[in-house]
Amino acid sequence: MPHRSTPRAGRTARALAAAAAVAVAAATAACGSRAGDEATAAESCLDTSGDTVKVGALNSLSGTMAISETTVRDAIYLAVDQINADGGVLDKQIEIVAEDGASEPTVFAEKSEKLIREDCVAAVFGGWTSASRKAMLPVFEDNDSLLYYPVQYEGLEASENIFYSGATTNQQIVPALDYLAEAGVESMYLVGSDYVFPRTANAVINAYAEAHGIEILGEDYVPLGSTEFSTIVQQVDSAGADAVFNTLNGDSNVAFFREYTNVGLTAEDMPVMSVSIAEEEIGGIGIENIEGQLAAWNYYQTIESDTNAAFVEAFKGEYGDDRVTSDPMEASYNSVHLWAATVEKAGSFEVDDVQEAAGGVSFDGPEGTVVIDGDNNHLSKTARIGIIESDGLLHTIWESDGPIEPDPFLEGYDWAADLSVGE
Amino acid sequence: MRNFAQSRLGTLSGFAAGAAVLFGLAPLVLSGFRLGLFAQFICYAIVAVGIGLAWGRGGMLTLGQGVFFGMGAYLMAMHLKMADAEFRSGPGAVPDFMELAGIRELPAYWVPFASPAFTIAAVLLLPTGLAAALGLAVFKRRVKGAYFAILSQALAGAFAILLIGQQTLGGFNGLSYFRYFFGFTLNDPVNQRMLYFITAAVLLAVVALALQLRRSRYGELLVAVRDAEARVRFLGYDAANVKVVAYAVAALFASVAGALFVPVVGIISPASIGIIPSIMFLLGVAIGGRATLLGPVVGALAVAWAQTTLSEQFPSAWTYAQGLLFVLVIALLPGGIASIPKLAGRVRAKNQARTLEATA
Amino acid sequence: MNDTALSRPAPDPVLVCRNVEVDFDGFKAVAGVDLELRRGEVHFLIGPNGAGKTTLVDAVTGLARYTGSITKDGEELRGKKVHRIARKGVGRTFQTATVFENLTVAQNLDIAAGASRGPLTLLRRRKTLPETVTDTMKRIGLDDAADTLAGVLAHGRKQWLEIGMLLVGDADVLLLDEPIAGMGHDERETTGRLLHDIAAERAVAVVEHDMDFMRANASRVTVLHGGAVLAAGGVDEVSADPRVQEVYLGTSDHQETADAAAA
Amino acid sequence: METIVGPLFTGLSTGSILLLAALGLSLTFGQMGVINMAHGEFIMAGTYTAYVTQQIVGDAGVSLLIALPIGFAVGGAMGLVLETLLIRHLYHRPLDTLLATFGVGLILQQVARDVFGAPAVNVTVPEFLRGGVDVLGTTVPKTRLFIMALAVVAVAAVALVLRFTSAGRRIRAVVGNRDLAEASGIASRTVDAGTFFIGSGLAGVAGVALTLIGSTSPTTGQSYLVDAFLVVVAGGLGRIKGAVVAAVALGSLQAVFETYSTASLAKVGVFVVIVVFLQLRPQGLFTLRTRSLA
Repeated sequence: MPHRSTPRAGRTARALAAAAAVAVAAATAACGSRAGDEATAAESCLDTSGDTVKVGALNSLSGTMAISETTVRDAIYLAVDQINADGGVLDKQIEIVAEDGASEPTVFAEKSEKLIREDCVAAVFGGWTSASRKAMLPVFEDNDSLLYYPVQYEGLEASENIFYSGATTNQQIVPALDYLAEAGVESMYLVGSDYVFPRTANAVINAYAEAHGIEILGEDYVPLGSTEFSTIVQQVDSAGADAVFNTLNGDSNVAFFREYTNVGLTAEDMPVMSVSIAEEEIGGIGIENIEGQLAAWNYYQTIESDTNAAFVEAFKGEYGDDRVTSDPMEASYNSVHLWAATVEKAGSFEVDDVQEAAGGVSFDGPEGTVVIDGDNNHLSKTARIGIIESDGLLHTIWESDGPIEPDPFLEGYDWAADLSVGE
Repeated sequence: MRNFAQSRLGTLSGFAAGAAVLFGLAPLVLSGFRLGLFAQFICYAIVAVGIGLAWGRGGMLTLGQGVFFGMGAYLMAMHLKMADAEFRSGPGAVPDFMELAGIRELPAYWVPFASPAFTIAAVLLLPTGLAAALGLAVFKRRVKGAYFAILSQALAGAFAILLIGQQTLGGFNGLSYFRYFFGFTLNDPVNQRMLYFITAAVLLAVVALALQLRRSRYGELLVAVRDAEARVRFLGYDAANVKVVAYAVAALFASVAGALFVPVVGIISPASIGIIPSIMFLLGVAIGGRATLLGPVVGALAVAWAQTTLSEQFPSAWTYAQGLLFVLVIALLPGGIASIPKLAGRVRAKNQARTLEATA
Repeated sequence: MNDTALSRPAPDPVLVCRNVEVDFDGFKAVAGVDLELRRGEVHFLIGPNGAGKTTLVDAVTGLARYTGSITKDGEELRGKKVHRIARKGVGRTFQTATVFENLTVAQNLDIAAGASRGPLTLLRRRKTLPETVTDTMKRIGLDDAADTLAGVLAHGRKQWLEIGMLLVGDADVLLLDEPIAGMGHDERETTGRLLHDIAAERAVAVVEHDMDFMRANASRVTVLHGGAVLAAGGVDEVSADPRVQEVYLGTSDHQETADAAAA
Repeated sequence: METIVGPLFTGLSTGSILLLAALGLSLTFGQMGVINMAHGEFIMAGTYTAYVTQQIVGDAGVSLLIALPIGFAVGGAMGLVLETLLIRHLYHRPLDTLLATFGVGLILQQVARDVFGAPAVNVTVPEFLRGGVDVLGTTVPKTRLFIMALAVVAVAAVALVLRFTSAGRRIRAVVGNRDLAEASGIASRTVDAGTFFIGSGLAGVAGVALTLIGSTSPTTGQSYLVDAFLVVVAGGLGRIKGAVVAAVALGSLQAVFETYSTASLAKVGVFVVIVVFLQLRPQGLFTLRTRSLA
């Protein structure tokens, strides 16, 4: 019983403390490299001796991001199946090792490390949020492996170990602004979810607006997932801007557009330009609430070309007629093909060889031809403004004159000089 | 057996066995990657020990441990970012993510975190102090039970939202991309192993501290407050103070775990500390046995392991499993796994009694 | 202290209530009660359900807010926190014995004895049991149960343990709320003896329904009715009061029959 | 904002949404001291009820009116099942109930995900609720007026039931003093089940109404839950009056904060105010003062 058997309690605790101290000391004594030493990247365990080669697919299958990321996963599988049917890469069949990122950056970091170090994959496809990409970046750099990231993002990044197949700011935000300016918009209201992409995008927009004489009448952020837009929509309404630039994410869009329609605002008197609403989201918002509004992407399901027709047909054939295709899906589909093309060009799966060969590799994707820019590992892409029509799909109403070279740090734009220090 | 377990010899041999597993067996059988993963799980286990103390022994349902975990993590992450910046561009340099966000001036509150000593002191004191202040405010007014649970949950929610809005703390993306830990490069496997050893040693130390608290007079008093707070007050104790201590110690453990989590995992973001992650900390504690010393540790490790292993094969099934575990363990096995031997003993005794009756 | 205890018939009161009123949203649960408790006396508070007995105890111990004045040894208690009042030596038990069921008898008493311990003592383990704890265990007849979990004690023994907890805590005003509820005959007698034993150097107030127990053990009786004092004095004096017979003693038969039926 | 009408209206509107979400919670919390973390998922069930009804009926207006009672029945039935199968058995462990019902919430979310898919589905707003009404220069959406009216009706209905029906009197008796109520022959178990049915039914109604302004997805309920809890905590246990005042107060507070800072900071501000408020009134705005061991 406790009160009898505890006379030497203090001594036990001291003994334990001493033991712990010794353990720490012992551990510390056996230390590796210190700051300034030559970095020792772990050796890749990639094994290409068999007739298959492994790649990783790392997407959130659970949690809040599963909605979006499962569609990307479908596109990755479709591309891999197509390549395998065509004889594989360097005559090897691609084998996918799938992992769940669970919508959590830490899980992305953990699973990417597992894919690289345990499964010895040649490359990983996936990620969606910037938070997940930021979490994975050091893992890919430390282990010298490759990530193909398929989503438009806020730019300001260029890693040798990441290939960015979605748009950077100058291929989405800037063209959208150009379009609005051309259409005569002189004032804007900015609404976004409170995280990095909207804040960075709005910083770009503010700089652009200042340089182009557009007045920003308000800038509001709501917590991710927030569905209370009464105050904000009232403020938008009374501000009376020419257009709204919307960087809201997920379910917030549903609540925002419902409130917007309900106070009687329409696309005619105050159009909303959205950069995170793709084909899948339109259904949940309700076409009656969003018809006539604008979006900026590089790809729409309605693009008229043989490649796209084939892509859409293949996708629907695989996953069902009720499914739609969207920009991130297309970008991830492209990224698999780009990786395969790069490997073929390099004649090797080794990371160094792939990095070396990547510059200039191109692929005829559903959005048109995309080319890897060897300087920053982004793609040159065509920008498109789409309008939401009653069929629930986006239709191109404007597109850039050919593909735009990627400029993740906006170095080619004078008005953006103050935005970031860059590299 | 009970006596052996509670004797000094029993305690020491228990710790020796724990140390043998953590320092001997685990590094031997686990690959570098798995060992790093194990270190991450151990961080969760350290949080769990604190929850076991506050919830299991003290009856305070702390639904907001993510706040203290997050504080410890962010404090450490700030130091690591400062150290990186200093190494790259000299003292007073702005961390890389701020440069990208266009922040040229180092915010004043970042400056002291250049000092490792200050950082460690902050990790140990700030969350503990916040918990003590909050605990005093809440417990002195006898806000307890469900009210306390909801408040602590709302705190986690508010804290996460607040962090997301802080551009100087990386916003939604959080802080990541750490290169050095107190001068050692983090991507060196030898140093990663060292980090694991430190984490494991901290777990042992935390368990030892919790053990001492449990067996002390304070530990008895804490149980007394849990079971009959009014009685304790009518005996002349300020029950609020008793609770504050356990709450603050739980916060301390969570903070230390967070501080270790950052170099081990390489990222901290608001996603790891909001309402849901905070509740998830409790799952392992409940499964292992909230009122026991080692139950929370075992439970937390088991849940983390199961999540990693099962979620990749059956992502949707894992959510069902999580939900079911909450329901079944809480409803049918409130004592957790730790109570199974006792239950089995009772069943056996009952069977024996029945046999005796039958033969009589 | 012994002097005052022995100098009967009227030693100075230890605890004095003057015009105490407790108001629950307009309902006066206690309406202007005066009460004095003296060392050496076992003072019974009786009255029908809702008479305000327990509420009065709540007021004294700082749980219920009241107007008026309650002093102990001349010091005003009103506005003090529950644990401060307890530290002043005012102890109470509850209608249902409240002990720490997951701790042993010895641990229960050790906690009760330690309200003034400093943090360092608290953070160390208990090496030996304080003498007051071992003495008190004998006094309340639980010396054979030191290592028994309080939760498994028989009902009566829990009540004794709770009284014992007040004793080790050095309370000199004991407010006992129905200490013999649910006890058998022998246990009642033991409890009666215990009350007189501890009342030797303390003031003891007992809230009780059981009239036989009251008659056998009371030094003084206060009858409450509707929140006010109906009568006060010695047992015979109060029993003879016709108002008391009307409102309370008349019903006590029912109460006892009900108790017997339940047992 | 030029006028006071905007924030005032928003406060009332946000408040009425909070109230709808919190009303049922306040009933069950007050009566049984039980925190039902699955309450948010009952709201979510209400939103999907509206969706399914609309798929079957077609006409948005008719389906909304039908969906309200169906939502009540669906939410109520789920509550009843939860009470009977789980909560009843955890009666003396309110904190454990919180965790167990959180588990139930997780499961229900995943069920919704597996049945209806993860993306949000669309519930069309009926024609007569589209657009806004001009009030003193501010456009007030009709959907929000409808929700305000619904909140008033729901509160009135609950108050009437509690005051004038025998079931309501029994509920109040159990809330006031469970032991006494049991002693006077009230079957508190039956009353518990009844309260849970009504409380969860209200969650279903709230869900149906919220489709007018918010999204219908598996995580819909979650976003309302924490705020609803805060309303109950600030309002005081088991007091409908408290829930009403607290909901409107928190809604207005949120609206005012949001007008002058950001929506994110408003959330944090509301939390701080509640902690400070509980310092002053630990038991919430309105409490039943009874003799008890606080």
